Amino acid sequence: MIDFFSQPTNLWFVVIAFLTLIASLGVVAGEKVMHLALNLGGSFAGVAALFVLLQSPFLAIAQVLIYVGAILVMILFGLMLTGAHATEPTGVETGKKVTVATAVIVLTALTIWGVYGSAGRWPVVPSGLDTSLTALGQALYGHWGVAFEAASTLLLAALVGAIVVSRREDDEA
Amino acid sequence: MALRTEELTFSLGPQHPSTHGVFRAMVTIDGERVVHVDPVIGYLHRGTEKIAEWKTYPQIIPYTDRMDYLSAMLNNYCHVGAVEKLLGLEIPEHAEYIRIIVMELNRIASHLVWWGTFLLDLGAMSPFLYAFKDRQVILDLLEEISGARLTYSYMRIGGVKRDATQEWLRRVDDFMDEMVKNIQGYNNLVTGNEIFQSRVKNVGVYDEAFAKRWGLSGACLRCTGNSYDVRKSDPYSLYPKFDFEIPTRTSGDVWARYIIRIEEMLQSIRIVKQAIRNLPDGPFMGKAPRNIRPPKGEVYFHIESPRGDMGCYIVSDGSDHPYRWHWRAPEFANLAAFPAITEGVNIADMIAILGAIDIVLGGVDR
Amino acid sequence: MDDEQHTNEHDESSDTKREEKPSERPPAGEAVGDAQAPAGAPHPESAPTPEAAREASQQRSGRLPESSTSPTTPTSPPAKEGEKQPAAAGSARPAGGARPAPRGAAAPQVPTWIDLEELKRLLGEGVEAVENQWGTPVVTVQADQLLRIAEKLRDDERFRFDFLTTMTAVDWRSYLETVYLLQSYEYPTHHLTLKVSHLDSDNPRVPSVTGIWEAAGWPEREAYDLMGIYFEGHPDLRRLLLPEDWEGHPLRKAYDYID
Amino acid sequence: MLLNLTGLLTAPFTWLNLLWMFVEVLVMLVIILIYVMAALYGERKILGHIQLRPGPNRTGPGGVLQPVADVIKLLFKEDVIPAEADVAVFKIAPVIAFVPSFMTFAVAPWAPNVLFTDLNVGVLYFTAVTGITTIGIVSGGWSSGSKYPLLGGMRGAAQLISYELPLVMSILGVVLMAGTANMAGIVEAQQKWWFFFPQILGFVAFFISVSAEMNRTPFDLPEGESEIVAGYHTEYSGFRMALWMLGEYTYIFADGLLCATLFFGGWHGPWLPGWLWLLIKAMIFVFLAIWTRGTLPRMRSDTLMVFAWKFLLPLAMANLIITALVKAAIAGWF
Repeated sequence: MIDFFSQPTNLWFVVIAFLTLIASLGVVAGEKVMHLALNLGGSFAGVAALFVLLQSPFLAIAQVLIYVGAILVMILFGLMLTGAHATEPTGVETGKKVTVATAVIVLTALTIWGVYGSAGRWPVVPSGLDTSLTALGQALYGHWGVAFEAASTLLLAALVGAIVVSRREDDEA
Repeated sequence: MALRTEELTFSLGPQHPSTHGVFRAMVTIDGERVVHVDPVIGYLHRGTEKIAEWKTYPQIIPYTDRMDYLSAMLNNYCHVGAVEKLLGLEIPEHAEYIRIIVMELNRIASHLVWWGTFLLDLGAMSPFLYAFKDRQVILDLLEEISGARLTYSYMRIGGVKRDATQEWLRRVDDFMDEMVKNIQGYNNLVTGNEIFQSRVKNVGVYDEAFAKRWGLSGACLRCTGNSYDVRKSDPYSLYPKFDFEIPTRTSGDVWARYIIRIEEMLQSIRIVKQAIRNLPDGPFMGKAPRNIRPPKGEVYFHIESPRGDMGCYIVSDGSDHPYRWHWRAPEFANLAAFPAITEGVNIADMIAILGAIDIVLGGVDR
Repeated sequence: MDDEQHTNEHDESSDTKREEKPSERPPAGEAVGDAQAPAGAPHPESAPTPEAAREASQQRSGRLPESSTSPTTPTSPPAKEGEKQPAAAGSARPAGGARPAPRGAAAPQVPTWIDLEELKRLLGEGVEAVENQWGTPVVTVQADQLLRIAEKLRDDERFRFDFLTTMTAVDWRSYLETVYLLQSYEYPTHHLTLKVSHLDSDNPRVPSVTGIWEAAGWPEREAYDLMGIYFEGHPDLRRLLLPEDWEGHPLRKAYDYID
Repeated sequence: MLLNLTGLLTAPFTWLNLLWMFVEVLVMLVIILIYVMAALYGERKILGHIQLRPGPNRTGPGGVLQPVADVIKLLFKEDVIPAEADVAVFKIAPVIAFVPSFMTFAVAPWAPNVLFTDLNVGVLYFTAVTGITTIGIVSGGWSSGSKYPLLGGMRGAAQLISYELPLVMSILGVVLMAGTANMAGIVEAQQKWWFFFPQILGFVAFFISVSAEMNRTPFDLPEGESEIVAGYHTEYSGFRMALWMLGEYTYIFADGLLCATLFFGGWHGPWLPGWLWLLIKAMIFVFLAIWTRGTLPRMRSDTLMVFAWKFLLPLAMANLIITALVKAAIAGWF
C-alpha cells in the first residue's frame, strides 16, 4: 500500500476516483432530475480524467465530446422541454430503491470477482500502445472494421426504433 | 414530426426590450412557436379623452402632443383640423404650407424611429444610431420652429404658432437633399442584407381582405396592395396640390411594410421640397375667433399619420369645450390585429411582426 | 328582473374571465327592448329600477355613474362645469333625457355624398333619424336593427362600408349612445356615422358588431371599459385600458374621478 | 521552454511541481483577464465608431479605464439570487460555462515548443471542452427559475448541438490535410502555405459554426435581447454576471486562436516573434466578431437550424470528402 501512493499518478487517481464516486452517488441519491443530470455530467468528466491518467487522451476526449458534449446536453434539453417535471423530486418508491440497491451490490461483487478472480487468465494489454489517430483509424477501419460497422448498424437501428416508438405514442395521443 | 411538448405562458413586457414602451403581451408558446397572444394595454392610459372634455379647444392641443409622441405635429393637425372643420375656418395658404412642411418632416422623423427600433428588434444595433442621428437633425429643425423637441404644440386653430424664416426653410431644403443620400445609405446597410431579408420576407403575411376586416391602415394596409392613404384618397389640407405617390406592395409581409415605409420617407422628402419651392406669401395665422365656440354638432376629421388613418371625432354642444372628444389612433386598430397575425409563428417572427406594426403606446393607450 | 340584471352588471365589471362572460349575460332580447324607445321620446326612465337596488350597488362599487333618473342629486363635476359657463350648461345637459335640440343649426350645410331621404329608404326599417353633419350622414338606428343595417352598409354595392374606423360611445347623461364611424376602402370620400341611441344608462346593451367588422373588437372593449356598455355577442368583452379590478366607467359624465 | 501540463501530471508529485502548475494557470488567467478588459474596451470603441458615436471617453484618457470601472461596478453589485432559483445550480452554472473556455488555452500553440500541453489530439480536445459550456448555459437557464432564461437555455442547447457537428467536420478537413490532430503539428504543416487556401470551403463552414458556438451576432439567439431579454443570463447580476461575460469574451479569443492555428498558419509570419503573430491573427478574428456584431441583424431560430443542418453540414462534409479524395489522389500519384 505504501508503494501505491508513492506514485503521483496513483494519488491523482485516488482523488479523481473519489470525486467521480461522489458524483455517481449524486446521480443515484439526488432529489431533482436536473441535479441528477448534472451529477451524471460530473461522473462522465471524472471518467474522462481517469482516461487521461491512463495515458489515453483520445478516449478521454471522446468521453467528453460524446457523453458530456452530446448525450448530456440532449438529456438536459429533454428535461427542459418537459418543463415542470425537471424541478420536481423524482419520488421513487422505497421498494424500487431496495431492488436497485441489491442489484448494484450484486453487480459490484461480480465485477470485483471478475477482475481479481480472473487475474492472469486474460491477456493484459501492454502499455505504450500506439494511441495516435492514424493507429486508431487503422484499427477501427482495418482490423475491427466488421465489428465497427455492426455496432454502427445497431446504433442506427436503435435510433430508428426510438423514432418509431415515439411516433406511435404521438398518434395515440 | 409532431412531438408532444409542454406549453409555456410568459409575459412579454411591460418591461421588455422590444415592446417599445409599455406594451405587454401574454404569450403562450410551444417550444419556439407562438400558440396564443393576448395583448394587455393601458399602461400609458392617461384618460386624454376625459381630460379633453374639461379643456377648451385650444387647451387640448398640448394633450394631443402626448398621445402619439412621435408624430405630435400630425396629432396637433388632426385636432386643429377637426375644430376648423366645425368652425368652417379658412386657413391662409402660407400657414397650410408650413403645416405640411412640419407634418412631413415629422413623418420622416417618425419613420426614422421606426426604422431604427425595428432593426433593433431584429438584433441589428447600428441602424438605430444611424436613424437617430438623422432624426436629431429633424428634431432640431422642429425645435427651432416650435420650441420643443417632441411635444411641439405648434398648430393653432386657424394657423400655426410662428412663421418659418427663410433661413430655416433653406436648411430644411438642404437637409432633405442629404436625407435622400442617407436613405440610400440605409438601403446599402440593411435592405439588401441576406439575413435581414430572411427575417422579414414571408413573415406575418396577410391579405387585403384580412386587412380590411381588421380596419388596418397605413403601411399595414398598403402592404397588401390597397393604396388607401388619406392624403390621396380623402384629401385634406392642400395635398391635392402636391405631386407625390403612395407606395404599395402586394406581398403583405413584413418586408412589404418595411419597403413601403422607406419609400414613404422619400415621398415625404418630395412633398417638403415642393412645399418649400412653392411656398406662397401670406399670414401664418388666419382669422380665428378669440373665444372658440363651435356650433352644436359632431364632426369627424381624419388625416394620414405615419402609422395610418388617424381621426378626431368631436361632439360639440356649442360651448368652448367639447362635449365628447374621441381619438382614432391608427396603431390602436393595427395592434388589435396583432394576435390574429401572430398565431402559429415563431417567437422571433412575432417580434418582427410587432415591430413592423409600428406601435407607439402613447397613441394606443391615449 | 331588472334588479337581477343590475347585480349582474357589477359582477361582470370586475369579472374578466372570458369563458364565464356569455353565460352570465342576460338574453339579448330583454336588453334590446329597453333601447327600442322611439327617437325623441323621453327616455324610459319609468323602467322599474328600484332605487334601493341602485343605492346598494352604488355603495358596493363606490363609483357608480350617477343615474339620469336622480336629477335632484347633481354630482360635483357638472357643478363645476356649470360655474364655468352657465350659458352652455343648459344645452350640455339635455333635460329629461331628450335628444338635444336639432343640431347643426349654425353649422354650414355641406352636401353629403348621398341624399338623406334615399339613404333612409335604402336602409329600410329601424332607422330612427338621419341627419347631415358637416357632409357626413348620421344615421341613428334601433338596437335590434343594428346588425342588419350594419351588414347592409358593409355589403351593399351602394355603400361598401367595409372599414369601421372606430367605434365609440357618448354619454348624454340621461342615456348613452354608441357611435360607429364608417368608411369605405372603395369610396374613401364616403363617410357615414351610425348610431344607436337612447341606451339605458344603468344597463346599456347593444349587439356587438364584431361579427361584421372584426375591427370593432378593441373599440367595443374600450367602450365597455370606459363607458360601461355591454356588447352582446362580443367574443372577449373584458376591460381593455383600465386594470381588471377598476370600478366604474370613467368616461361617463357622472363619474366621480376624485379618489 | 516546454510547459507540459501532462508532463507535470505524471511527473513526481512534489510541492514544487504543484506550485508550478498553479503559477502557470495563474499567469494564463492574468493574461486572459487583461485581454478581456482590452476586448471590452475595444468592442465599445469599435462599435462606437461603426455607429457614429465616440464610445467610452470619460474614464481615463480616451476612456481606457472604462472596463476597469465596469468590472469594479460588477464586483460591487448586489448579488441577487431569484427566489425561484435552484441556488446550487444557479451558482455553479457560470463556473461550468467559464472554466472550459479557459481550459481551451491549454492546447494553444504560441510558438514552437511554447504551449502548455502538447496533446496528441489537441484539436479534438478543444472542441470537446467547448461542448461543456453548453451545460453551463442550459443549467444556468434552467436554474434561474424564470421563463426567459429557460427559453435562452433551450435555444443555447439546440444551437450548440446543431453547430458542433459542422464545426468538427470542418476541422477534420484540416486534420486530414495536416495528417495530425496535434495543434503544433497542424501549424508546422502550414510551413509552405496556409490551410485557408486549400480549405476555403472548410473555412467558411468553420467560421460560421464557430460564430454560432460563440453566441455572437448574428447567432446570439440564446441571449437575443429583443426576444428573450437577455436569455440564459437574464437573472444574473454582479460577479456571476461578470463570469458569464468573461466566458463569452474568452471564447472569442480562444476561437480566434483556433482559427489562426487551423487556417492562418499559427505562429508563422515574417519579422515578428511567433507568439505575436498568433496574437495578431487572433485579434483580427476578435475584430471580425465585433464587426459582425455592429453590422448584422439576428437570425431566426428555425433558419438557424435549417442553415446548420442543410447547408453547413453538407458543406463541411463535402469539404472533408474532397480533401480525402485529393489527398488519396496525390498520395497515389507520387
